[in-house]
Amino acid sequence: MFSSGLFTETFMVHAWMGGTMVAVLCALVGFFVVMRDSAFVAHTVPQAGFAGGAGAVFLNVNPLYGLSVFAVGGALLIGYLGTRERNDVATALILVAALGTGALFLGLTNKYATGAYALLFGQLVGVSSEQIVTTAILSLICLLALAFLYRPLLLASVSKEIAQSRGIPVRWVEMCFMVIVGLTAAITVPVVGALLCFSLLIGPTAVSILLTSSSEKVMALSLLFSVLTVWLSLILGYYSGWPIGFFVSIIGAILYLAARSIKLFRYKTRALFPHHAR
Amino acid sequence: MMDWAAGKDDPVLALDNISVQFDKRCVLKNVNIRVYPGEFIGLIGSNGAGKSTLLKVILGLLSPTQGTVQVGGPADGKGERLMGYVPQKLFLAPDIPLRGRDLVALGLDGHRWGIPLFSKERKRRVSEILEAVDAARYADAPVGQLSGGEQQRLLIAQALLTDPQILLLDEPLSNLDIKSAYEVIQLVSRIGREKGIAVILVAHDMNPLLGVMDRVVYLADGKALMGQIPDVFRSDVLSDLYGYPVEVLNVQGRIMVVGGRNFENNGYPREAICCESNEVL
Amino acid sequence: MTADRVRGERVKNKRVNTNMKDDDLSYLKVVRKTGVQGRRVEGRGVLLAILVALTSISLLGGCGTQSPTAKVTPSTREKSVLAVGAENEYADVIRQIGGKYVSVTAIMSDPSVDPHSYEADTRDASIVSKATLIVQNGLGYDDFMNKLEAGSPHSGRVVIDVAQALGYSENTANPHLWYKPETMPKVAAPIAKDLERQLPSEKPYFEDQLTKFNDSLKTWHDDLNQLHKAYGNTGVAVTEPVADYMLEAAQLQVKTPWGFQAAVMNGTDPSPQDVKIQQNLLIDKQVKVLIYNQQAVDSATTALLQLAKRHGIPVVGVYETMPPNHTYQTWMEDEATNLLKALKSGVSTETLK
Amino acid sequence: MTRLGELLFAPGFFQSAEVTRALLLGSMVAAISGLMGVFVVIRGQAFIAHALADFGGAGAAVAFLVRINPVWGFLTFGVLAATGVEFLGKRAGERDLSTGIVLSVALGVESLFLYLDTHYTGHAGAPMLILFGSIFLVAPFTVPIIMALTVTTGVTLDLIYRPLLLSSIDPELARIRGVPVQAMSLIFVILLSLVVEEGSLMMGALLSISLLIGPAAAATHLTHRMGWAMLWSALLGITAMWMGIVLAYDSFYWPPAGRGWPVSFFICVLVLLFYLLARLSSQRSQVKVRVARKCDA
Repeated sequence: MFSSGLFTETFMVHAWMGGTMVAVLCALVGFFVVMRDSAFVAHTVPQAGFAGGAGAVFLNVNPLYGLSVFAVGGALLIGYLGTRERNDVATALILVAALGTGALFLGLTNKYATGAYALLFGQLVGVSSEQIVTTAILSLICLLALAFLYRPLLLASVSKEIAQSRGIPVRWVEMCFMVIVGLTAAITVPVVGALLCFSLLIGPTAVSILLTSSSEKVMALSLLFSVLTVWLSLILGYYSGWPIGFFVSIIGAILYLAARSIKLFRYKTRALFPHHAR
Repeated sequence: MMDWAAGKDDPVLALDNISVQFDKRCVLKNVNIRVYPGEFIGLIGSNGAGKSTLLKVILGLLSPTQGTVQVGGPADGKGERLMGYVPQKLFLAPDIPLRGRDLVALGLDGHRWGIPLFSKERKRRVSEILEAVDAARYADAPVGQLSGGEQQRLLIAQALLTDPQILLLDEPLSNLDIKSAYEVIQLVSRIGREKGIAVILVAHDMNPLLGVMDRVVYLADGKALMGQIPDVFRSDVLSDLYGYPVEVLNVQGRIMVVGGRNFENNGYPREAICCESNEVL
Repeated sequence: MTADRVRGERVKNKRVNTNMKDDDLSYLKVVRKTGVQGRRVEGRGVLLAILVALTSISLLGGCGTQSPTAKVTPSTREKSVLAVGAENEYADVIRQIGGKYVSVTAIMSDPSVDPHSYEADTRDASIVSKATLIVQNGLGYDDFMNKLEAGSPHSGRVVIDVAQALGYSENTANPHLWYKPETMPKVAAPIAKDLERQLPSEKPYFEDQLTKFNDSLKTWHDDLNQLHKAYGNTGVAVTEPVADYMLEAAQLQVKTPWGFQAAVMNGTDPSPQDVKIQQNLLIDKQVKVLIYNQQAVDSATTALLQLAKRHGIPVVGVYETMPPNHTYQTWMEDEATNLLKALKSGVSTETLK
Repeated sequence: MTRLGELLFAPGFFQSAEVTRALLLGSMVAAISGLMGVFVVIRGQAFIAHALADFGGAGAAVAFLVRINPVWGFLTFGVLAATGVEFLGKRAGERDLSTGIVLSVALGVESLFLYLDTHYTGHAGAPMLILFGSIFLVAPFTVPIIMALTVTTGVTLDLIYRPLLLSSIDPELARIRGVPVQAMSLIFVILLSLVVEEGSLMMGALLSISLLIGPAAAATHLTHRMGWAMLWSALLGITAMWMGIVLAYDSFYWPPAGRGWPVSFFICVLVLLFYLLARLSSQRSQVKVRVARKCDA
């Protein structure tokens, strides 16, 4: 069914590993991103990494360090500045400021610096084995931290007041979550790029919440969708030679539309039998 | 109504001489409140009277400038654990991935670190409490799509699962229609009585509470008065509290609190609270 | 685990086979990660346990049946070396040296590609993973090649990094090295060397081709000499530093400030002072020709082109990668000729046919 | 006096034609962005505003492939995507997520078309360059487009001002009063996409967004009256634009000498600064709570 290179070529093996890890991480972090209505943050944080990359090129250090510093720093700043109501404004301004700083670094660099742009795209077919190891370790750390924060974070996302009244250090929990988002971006962007990082954070959970409302099921479903999306994209990308990013976002969109129509259908049946629906 | 003071020497909540000052403005002045197990207390006051500040003090989210707060027995330091809190309203997107059941379960262990482990006990307690608040019907629907009254019930169930000695409800009635408001009050008072939980219910309108309240805390201008309804709603007492003449009128079996001096203000009283009651005071 | 160990052993065997005299290649960046992968996997076994679980399915599919990298050893492919040029001009040079004995792929391939936003796809990765000879520019111009190579480590692969081969430091500002007349001979020689290593029996052929290639550059060099003699020190304006090395070789004077060139190259906003200088170059006719990057036309470039036309200054479009229907030599010759035409008779040439 | 002038404005500032033009066009874009921005902020649509710029990038990539002027790609895609977001996310809570979905599709399409561009035509790269743009080097043909767009959006905004305001603040009330809230919302998003694409075209998506959101966000902290907020916002936007241009001009003589610092950087940072200052000035009440906590300890 599949030509053998799909699973045996070293770069494809690396792509499967890296892609799967990133898909798992993004699906779980994405659950909370959607829960907290932070789609914009998920878009911003990976992009803020660009400025870090540009800065690293300017200072002649490893772009990955720049990326990590700016992604985590940007996430923390958003967490610090953003209140619940005006979160989007703070996020937008942080994004703009980060990109502006990127422009400065690019502008001051004398040499060819478009490697900073390359950071935004990532290279799923160019993942080294060292990168696999770092990705694995950092993903594990992120997932453990997320598991540790799980219940308080969930409660704080539902109602800050209740969480505070229960003695949860809400501010601290939220900041930790922002660090997790920043780290996720720093892990994911070099593997699949800023665009896919964003798609994977938002897409699978957005699809899942249309199908079920139980937290656990949403998480399980989005994990499934996320991993499936990446795998399918890898297969399609391998045979067509088209960019994997395109497939990930298009599969995400198709899943989303499908889920929406399922929901619409269910809604109509529910209207006919109102008491059996739930 | 139950006899609130009989045989219960230890208050479950004691506020002594609480004052809160922001800059130079006094928001609360020497407030003294004692709440005993099983009581239903209405915390009544108009906007700006200091209700939310008092609430924050009780919850331990705000330390008062002066005075002491004691929750539970005298030696118990873990105030917040003994307090079930029901916020005014949830601000949730309609598609938030959370069922009513999940929300209620957070009452059980939402403050603990780590992932919840599946246990039958946990499931049983959640189902039990959902039955108790009569919310089992919509427990599997997304929280964001429920009505205000339905959300309110879930929040109450959530708060009850913390095994509180005090249930604190912040203006639960302000977003509800008359029928839901009535149901929520009945529910809370029934559960409070059954389990011996003290209920503090914040409201700016005391009408719906009159049948179930044991005592009332009346807040005006940062000052608080606590007592039974006939003791508080007296012209001399309230005049003293407001610092200007107020009259409590009994019109056809109803109580009206009418601001005295300001009748010249277009013929309307500046502040009037109209109380309805079956009891003749 | 098994699969990796098997691969590690095979890799070791292969090193014995391909062990060659490479003393004179010592100035090249020769990537030969022999056996490294096998050892690393064993060393970090604990850390990788999770990953192995994740990918066991995919590995199972492959380890028993087929060996991933053995497919393209020279002996199994009828004396054909699989080679990759990161940019198509380098691929073209490999093709010219290797002739029928190489199968060359350009990653940034025909017709033309802008490297600014290049993202490699699975086919590129697949080809890189199999190639035994790779030529890439370096200087951050084709960073994706490093990633692709790291993504599929390969023992017998020789990577010629042109910038390193020519001894440029990492801080070299202008990465468009192939416009420098002396670059390609210095690239062609190691290519020939490596091909000889891989196919020792065809050594005379490769040497012959190398000589032919070096000789064929003469026309272009002559054109540049002609430019130098007739128009040495003539002022020219550019948008990007694409063809700067060629202009320098002809001793034309690039009057555009470097700040402007770098800003356009990196896609940031040029400073107003630089813009003013650049525009005045055209308005006051301080330059005889405007040379622009045909492949990355943005609004800033458009504005300059219109200005140049208004003031009767000819424009010459140059290409960042080799245009279709050209070889490296004809491409360079054509651009030099176009430049000459523009200087001589004020004729604009925007595209190469 | 002259020396002070020279200190503030590096030599040649006022003689430079490109600076003059940048100031003029920039002020125009800053003003219209500032006015629109207030609505963006009170409607909580910063994410859409930002996403619109990215949609434009996808449009430009398509335009390159079919070889039409990228301006049209920009505008068409912006308007199309805006409409898509509007239809997908009808309720406020859904809007962020549906913006995200549409954005991710747009970016995916962009990456496909970039790929096709690079494989089938010689012209790519420009979509990347659109992030920063060059305000000092505006292609002459864009000037009339920018003017026309500014006038169009300005006039339309003026026409729908009151119903738009009402439906932004209280959609329920607006519906009762007979305002077609859905239509308002759609018209606004289309207007927004025009403003964003116009700004992106002239000086890059980055500056367009920062001028749209920053000054307006600062203005809403300074005053609670709509008219004043719009005035403040436009003024702050123009100020940031002017200061940014002056600084960018002067920075040519800063280290490393001969490399002007990009104007995008200055304007973005200034806008953030304005926002933070405005926030600080209106944040007294939160400081009070902290004081109260201290008293007890």
